[in-house]
Amino acid sequence: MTTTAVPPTTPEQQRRSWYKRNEIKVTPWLFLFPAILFFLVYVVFPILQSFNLSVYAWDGLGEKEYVGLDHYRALWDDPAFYISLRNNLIWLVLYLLAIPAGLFIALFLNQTVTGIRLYKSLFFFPFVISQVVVGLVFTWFYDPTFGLLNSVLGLVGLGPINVLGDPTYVTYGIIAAGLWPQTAYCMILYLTGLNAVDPEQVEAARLDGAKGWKMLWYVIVPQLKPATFIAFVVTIVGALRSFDLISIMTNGGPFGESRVLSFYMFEVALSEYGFRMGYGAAIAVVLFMIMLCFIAYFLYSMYKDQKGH
Amino acid sequence: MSGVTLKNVIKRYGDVQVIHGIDLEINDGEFCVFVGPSGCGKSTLLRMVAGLEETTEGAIGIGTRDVTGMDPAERGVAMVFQTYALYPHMTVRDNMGFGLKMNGHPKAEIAEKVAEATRILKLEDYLNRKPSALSGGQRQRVSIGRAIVRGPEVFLFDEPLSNLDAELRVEMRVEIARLHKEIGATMIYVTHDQVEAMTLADKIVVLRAGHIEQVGAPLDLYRNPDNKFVAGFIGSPAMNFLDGTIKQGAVEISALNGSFKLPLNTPSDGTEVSFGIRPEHLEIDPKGDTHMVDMTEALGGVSYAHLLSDTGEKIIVEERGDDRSQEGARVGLKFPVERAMLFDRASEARIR
Amino acid sequence: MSGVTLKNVIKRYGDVQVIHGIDLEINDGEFCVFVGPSGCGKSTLLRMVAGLEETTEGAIGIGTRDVTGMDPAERGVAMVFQTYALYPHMTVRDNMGFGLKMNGHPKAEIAEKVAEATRILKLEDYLNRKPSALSGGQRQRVSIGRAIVRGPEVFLFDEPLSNLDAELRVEMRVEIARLHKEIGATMIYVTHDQVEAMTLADKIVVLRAGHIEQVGAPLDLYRNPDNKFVAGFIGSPAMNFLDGTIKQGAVEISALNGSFKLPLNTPSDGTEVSFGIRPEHLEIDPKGDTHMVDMTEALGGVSYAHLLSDTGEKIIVEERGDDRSQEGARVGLKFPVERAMLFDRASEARIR
Amino acid sequence: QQLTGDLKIFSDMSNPAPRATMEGMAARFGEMHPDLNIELTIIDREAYKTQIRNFLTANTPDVANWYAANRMRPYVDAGLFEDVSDVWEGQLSEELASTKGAMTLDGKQWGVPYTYYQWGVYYRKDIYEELGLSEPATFEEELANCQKIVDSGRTCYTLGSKFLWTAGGWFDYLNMRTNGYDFHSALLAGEKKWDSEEVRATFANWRTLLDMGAFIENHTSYSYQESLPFLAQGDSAAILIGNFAVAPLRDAGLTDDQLDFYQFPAITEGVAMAEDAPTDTFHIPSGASNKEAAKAFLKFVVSAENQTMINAGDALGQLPVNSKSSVDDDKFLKEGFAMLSSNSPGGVAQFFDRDAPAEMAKVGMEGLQEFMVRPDNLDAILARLDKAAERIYK
Amino acid sequence: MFPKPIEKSSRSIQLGYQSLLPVALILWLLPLIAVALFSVKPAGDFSAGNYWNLPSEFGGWENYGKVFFESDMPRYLLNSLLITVPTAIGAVALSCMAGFALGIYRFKSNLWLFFMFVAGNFVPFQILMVPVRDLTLDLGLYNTKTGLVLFHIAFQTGFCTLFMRNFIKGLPFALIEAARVEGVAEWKIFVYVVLPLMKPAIAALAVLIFTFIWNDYFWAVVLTQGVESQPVTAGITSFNAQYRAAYHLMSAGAIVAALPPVAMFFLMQKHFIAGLTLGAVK
Ligand SMILES: Nc1ncnc2c1ncn2[C@@H]1O[C@H](COP(=O)(O)OP(=O)(O)OP(=O)(O)O)[C@@H](O)[C@H]1O
Ligand SMILES: Nc1ncnc2c1ncn2[C@@H]1O[C@H](COP(=O)(O)OP(=O)(O)OP(=O)(O)O)[C@@H](O)[C@H]1O
Ligand SMILES: [Mg+2]
Ligand SMILES: [Mg+2]
Repeated sequence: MTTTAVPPTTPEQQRRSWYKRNEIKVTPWLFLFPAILFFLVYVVFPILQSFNLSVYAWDGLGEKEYVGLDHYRALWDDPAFYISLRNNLIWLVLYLLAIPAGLFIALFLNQTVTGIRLYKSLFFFPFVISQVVVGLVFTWFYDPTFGLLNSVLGLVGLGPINVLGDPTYVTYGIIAAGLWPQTAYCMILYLTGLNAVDPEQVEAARLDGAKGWKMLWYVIVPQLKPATFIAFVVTIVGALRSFDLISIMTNGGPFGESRVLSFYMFEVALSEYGFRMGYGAAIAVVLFMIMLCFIAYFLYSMYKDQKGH
Repeated sequence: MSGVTLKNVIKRYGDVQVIHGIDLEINDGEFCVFVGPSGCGKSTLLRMVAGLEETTEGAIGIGTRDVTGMDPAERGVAMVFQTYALYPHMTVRDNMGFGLKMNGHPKAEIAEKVAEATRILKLEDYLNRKPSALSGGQRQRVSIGRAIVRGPEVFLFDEPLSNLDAELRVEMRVEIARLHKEIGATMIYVTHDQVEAMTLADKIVVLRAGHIEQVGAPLDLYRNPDNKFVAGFIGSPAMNFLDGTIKQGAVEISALNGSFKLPLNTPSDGTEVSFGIRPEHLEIDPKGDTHMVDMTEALGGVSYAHLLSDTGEKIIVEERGDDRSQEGARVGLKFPVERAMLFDRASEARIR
Repeated sequence: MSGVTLKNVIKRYGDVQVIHGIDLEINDGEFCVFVGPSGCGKSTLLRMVAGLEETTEGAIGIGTRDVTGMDPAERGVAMVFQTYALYPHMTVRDNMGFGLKMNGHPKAEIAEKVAEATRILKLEDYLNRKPSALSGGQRQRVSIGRAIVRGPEVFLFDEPLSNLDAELRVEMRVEIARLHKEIGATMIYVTHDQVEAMTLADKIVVLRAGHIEQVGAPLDLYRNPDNKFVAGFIGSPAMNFLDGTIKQGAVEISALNGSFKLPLNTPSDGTEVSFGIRPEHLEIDPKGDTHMVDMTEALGGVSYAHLLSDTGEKIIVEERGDDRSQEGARVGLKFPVERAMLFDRASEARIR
Repeated sequence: QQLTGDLKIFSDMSNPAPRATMEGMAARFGEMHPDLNIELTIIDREAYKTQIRNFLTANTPDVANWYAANRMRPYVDAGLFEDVSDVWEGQLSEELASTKGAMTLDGKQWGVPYTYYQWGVYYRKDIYEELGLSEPATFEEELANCQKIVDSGRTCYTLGSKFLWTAGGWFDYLNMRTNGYDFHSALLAGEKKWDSEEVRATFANWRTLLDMGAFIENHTSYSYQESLPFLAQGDSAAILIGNFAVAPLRDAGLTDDQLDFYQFPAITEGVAMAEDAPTDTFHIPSGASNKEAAKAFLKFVVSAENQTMINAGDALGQLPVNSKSSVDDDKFLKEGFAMLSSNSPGGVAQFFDRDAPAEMAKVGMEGLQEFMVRPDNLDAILARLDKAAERIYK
Repeated sequence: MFPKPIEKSSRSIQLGYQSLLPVALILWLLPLIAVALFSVKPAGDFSAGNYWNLPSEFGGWENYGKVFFESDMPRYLLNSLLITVPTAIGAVALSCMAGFALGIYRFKSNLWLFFMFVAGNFVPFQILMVPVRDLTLDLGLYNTKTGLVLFHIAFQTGFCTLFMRNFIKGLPFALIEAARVEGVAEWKIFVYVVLPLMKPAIAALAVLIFTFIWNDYFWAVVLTQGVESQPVTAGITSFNAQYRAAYHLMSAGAIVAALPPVAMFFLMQKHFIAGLTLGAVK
């Protein structure tokens, strides 16, 4: 091996400013600063504050009063809480129907005939519309006297069903309304997913004799895993956040039977007869805990992904 | 017998015709390689045989059956893709058995056939891995295994090695040759790679723009091309082509500063021809003074000297042995006239 | 003078050390090529010279300056990336002038330097195009142009040609050689490609797992490797290695069915050695009967015969000329003993 | 005196007629005080109920609408409403005597009323005539009427309970008629148990109506406005509601010949008749910046002349709170005024959700709605209400 | 491509598919079509019980006229615009910067910060409700568009940063290194190299945020009141309260409220779908 000598450092190096010398270390923090600031102030601290608030009783006007875990104890035997929790579970499970439904429509639309682009975007339409409007539309759709649903049911000699007024149907009725835009969302995810399906694998499978459902189940669906994953996440998030539809369509009723946790906490904390801030915060904490399972799952798979690369 | 017969096969995409009436006979057990420049229709033709592209006109036969309108799965073919096209969510074992499973074969039979293919391809250690845990070469081996398991009459390969790095490519090439020897099925193989085409093929089909330019055994094409295109396409580095004119029964080539009488049916005087000579058939005459050595590339056992004639035409010469020419030197050129070829400049047809 | 000096350079990623104390001197104006198997640290080393990776220990000097802690921009280096790394939203002209513009050079000066680089690289016609409207080769030329514009002391290339197809690669390789001749700057070049390394380099650095195995001129490495790794790595097809043992001052090689006395300092009896001989130095003796021709690969001007010795060892022999051996035949082997090399089997060091 | 500066008014009078009335009133006050800049913000009535908390603590107006009695207690307790006893001083106290009690907490007045209105049964006279029915005076008559109506293929009452409070109205009346005003107000003040003989009697009466199919079937799906068409189209014969419903019913095409009013009939003999007559109010937030102008505005609102004007049939169509003002020449107003002034010896209640604390009102009305859909759940509902009461009235 | 391209099937299947498409679409959009029809029906149709038949006459002018000239709708629309546009700009700006920092630089807490943004994106936002409302009150921003905008920016930053960071990560890192070797200052790299390349992502994200924010109802209810600052989603509910049972007007109002994001969606359709893909399926 050759031995070599490196010449000494030139004074030029010391002349540089501190920023110049640490540019790469400092720059990301400068760029991150505003986002982090906003995020801390409006998201992170409020979460902590909610935790804190849940051990106080506060009507939003007067002094806060420390009550320890009383709110959680009260939740424990609050029937409205259990109804909300039950409905949340129903939401979680049924909302997932948007995934196969979206897949089905995506498969139906994944063709290249003329005008298909327009069809695709029109099918996506419900997602663009505000849930407030969706809620209104479905309220009319379900209307027990003049609603289209009952008109149709009447034609075949059934009904009428008072979907939104009947505690047994109301949650399902709202979920059906929610499924409409959510299915559109899943559809678009799957359409993009289908675009990314490796055509050679499909061809290989055709050579292997896989057709129709077998092809779908054994070859296509596994390849759509990323799309399914995202669809799963957004659907779960959507199900747990569901508020607008309930608020518009039933306002939680009849007699609270269509509440979910997120609506219940709004009702408890900020609605006409509410203003039990601490109790609301306690509900929020419970909701957060449920969501945390999914967040953790999501972050974990992302973490694995990052490590993979 | 399960050869492949193409009869006046035509492919059109809308108005664009990409395959122009191809007739081809591939015998049972033959290893046939399609070569040609990018976009000439190699893949399209192969995929028509597989049934992945519809045949616009003409007929395709496999063995004694006319398969033109059949589904891919019914044709008795198996295909190996450039990108392997393994199912990423299945283990190696499941990948290989998938085709049989889809067609409802009993489990025991599948296991047996997979075991057999595994043995042939030495994949025993990887059976339970997913494709993502395999190297490129191993993946390609699995995809070949998947083809073997189905026991097809015809194997189709579309540039199976071009995603591998140089070393692996060599290794897999040898593997495929061995495989062909071992199972003896008919194989059709598309490649860009000279070396693969030359070493693997029983029969090379040279395609250009949807037409067959020439069909033949590798060394026949190398030694005896039908036209300038094939001559230039087969062999690396490519054949040198120099402009020449026929004068008095000899070829006058200004780039070589001379006139040569070749042992062939020299066309009439004044015909413009291309004179072709391969780099390995040229020899540098250090005492000559007709060419300038523009650059040399020494690769170890062999070097290539890039010569510049006084007319500005470039000529590549292969040099071996220990004496190599120096850049900047002026040299002469020698060649055995029987190695030279002559092509009609207009039609590009070989003049023999 | 603007050579590059590496002194005991070490790189660690966390606990993993990937560069193990490299000492290297690259002279002013030299064309130095790093080769080695994938993952051996070529790119890392190059990027350390560029300043894109921090140097964990040791010192790097360029010209008379110690640049170890400096920013990339201050080192006077320019880098050409495998993926070109052109700014897709800028025209060719803006791409080339971007660095100067950002550092506040006057417009006239930028225009002049860009014009100069454009001339050198013959890019005049493309100045107003965006990179997406260029072919791969043109893109790589622009990215070289961008490097030239800055007038660096050292050019760094990280596999600049590996994204190009075979033909273009040859063309660009010649271009880079010409460029080096024309501007005469120091260049460091990382490649996987044997041919590029052999033809471009003034000096090849063979790396393995973060260590330098050997440094030298291309043909020196080819002809006179220091160890088995370098011998096997340089040259294609690779050198044949056969197990042998020293017996009475000669090498006994069972695969060759004989004992050979080589013109070198034969080690003591009983030493286990590897006997190395390149395919092009072996010759088939059709009358012999020591080996079986397992397979032949005919590439036209040259073919490779894969022989199997009776011990099961494989040997590749290059054949030229018109007589090539037949598969399945039994043949003998000849070679000039002075071409053979001997390596210690344990240390892999060359025995001279 | 001349008022200057800004006067910020937040109002919940968002339905078309009240809105116009409010805007007119603000304009007239503005004309009286040309240097005063009046900013009127009208907020959706339902939304207002949740938003009042926010604007009382931040972004405070000078005058805000609200409701009397218990409904204003949280804000009084939190010190968010200004003590306006000085406005009441003098003759105003006399003129507003009938509502003074509802505005008084802890011996002070915290706002002024601007309107009140009777509740009662609004019915389709033409249908009653068609079936040969007359206004019932007792529950028995009522039930008999109802049976005939049901037999004719109609329902007796339309109802929109989506927003719950209409069910509260039904309970108020059934309970006040069954158990009397005192029991009712004690119950809502948390002094009586829900699971008691008395309350059960009330629910039993209610159940009688439910069992005979007196109410429209899908009331849970409708707001009160959405339930009006059933009356307008003759599918239902009557509605128990406040006088504010008259305007939309007239808009829907019912003439005074078709629509009529009667007092909710007596149930338990000997129990004095008591009525719901909710009072709507104006308050001055303690954070107001122009209290002088605000007080002047309050005085203006309750002045006899203004009361006459804003409660006229073409405006709010309700009852004026000032005894000096005249009741409009409207048959419903007259009938209501007469009823409240001479035929409600038992007392005047504000309304279920104004007499009970907000939280209790919510839980209570939910229970009432549930009862109407699932009368068999009564035991569970009562138990739940008592449990909630235990916590809320603590 | 899966399923098998229809153009490879028989003529009758192709025709069947072609005719099934519009039928399916009409069924799918039935609720919307109904609203559209409602909105052009004269009031009389409803009192006559003509809910689901075609309008007896075109009453659209009158209905929409009422919505535009006799209600606060225009005001609400303007509010929505004044909330949505600054939010989109703010969130995109913040997330471009944050995404750049997280996507380009390697530092210890990088992944954790990134996860913080991602997790924040998924929290049930109800948990923020009470504290954010108090914070907004304390800042004196209650019932102002600014308050709503600030919060939206902050909350959307989670999603946007996820999106931008992934996009920037997908850019060839060699571009950054090339610029560094050329001596370009880091902020100049951001401005001159990265930003121009992010145009498609910025467009996509801007459209996405536009629709998200335009359609927000929850926070509009929590943080604002009254016509001077509430967006149209909240406006439509008070509009409804005002015109309950006036289905023709409510429909017209609903359509007016839904129109801007729909228009945005159609204008920027390509970006929008690209945006979903970039942001989600990656
Ligand atoms: N779906 C298609 N529609 C229209 N033209 C097509 C289609 N597929 C292929 N082509 C055209 O057909 C010709 C042949 O394509 P093909 O893929 O067979 O070429 P190839 O020889 O395999 O090229 P390569 O070596 O690059 O793989 C090309 O010119 C291509 O542009
Ligand atoms: N950021 C990193 N963290 C940890 N290890 C790394 C990192 N970057 C590279 N390495 C390791 O350093 C070693 C050298 O990598 P390098 O990229 O220099 O190899 P190379 O010789 O350029 O390979 P190739 O020919 O494939 O480009 C590899 O083993 C690689 O795994
Ligand atoms: Mg191809
Ligand atoms: Mg590398």
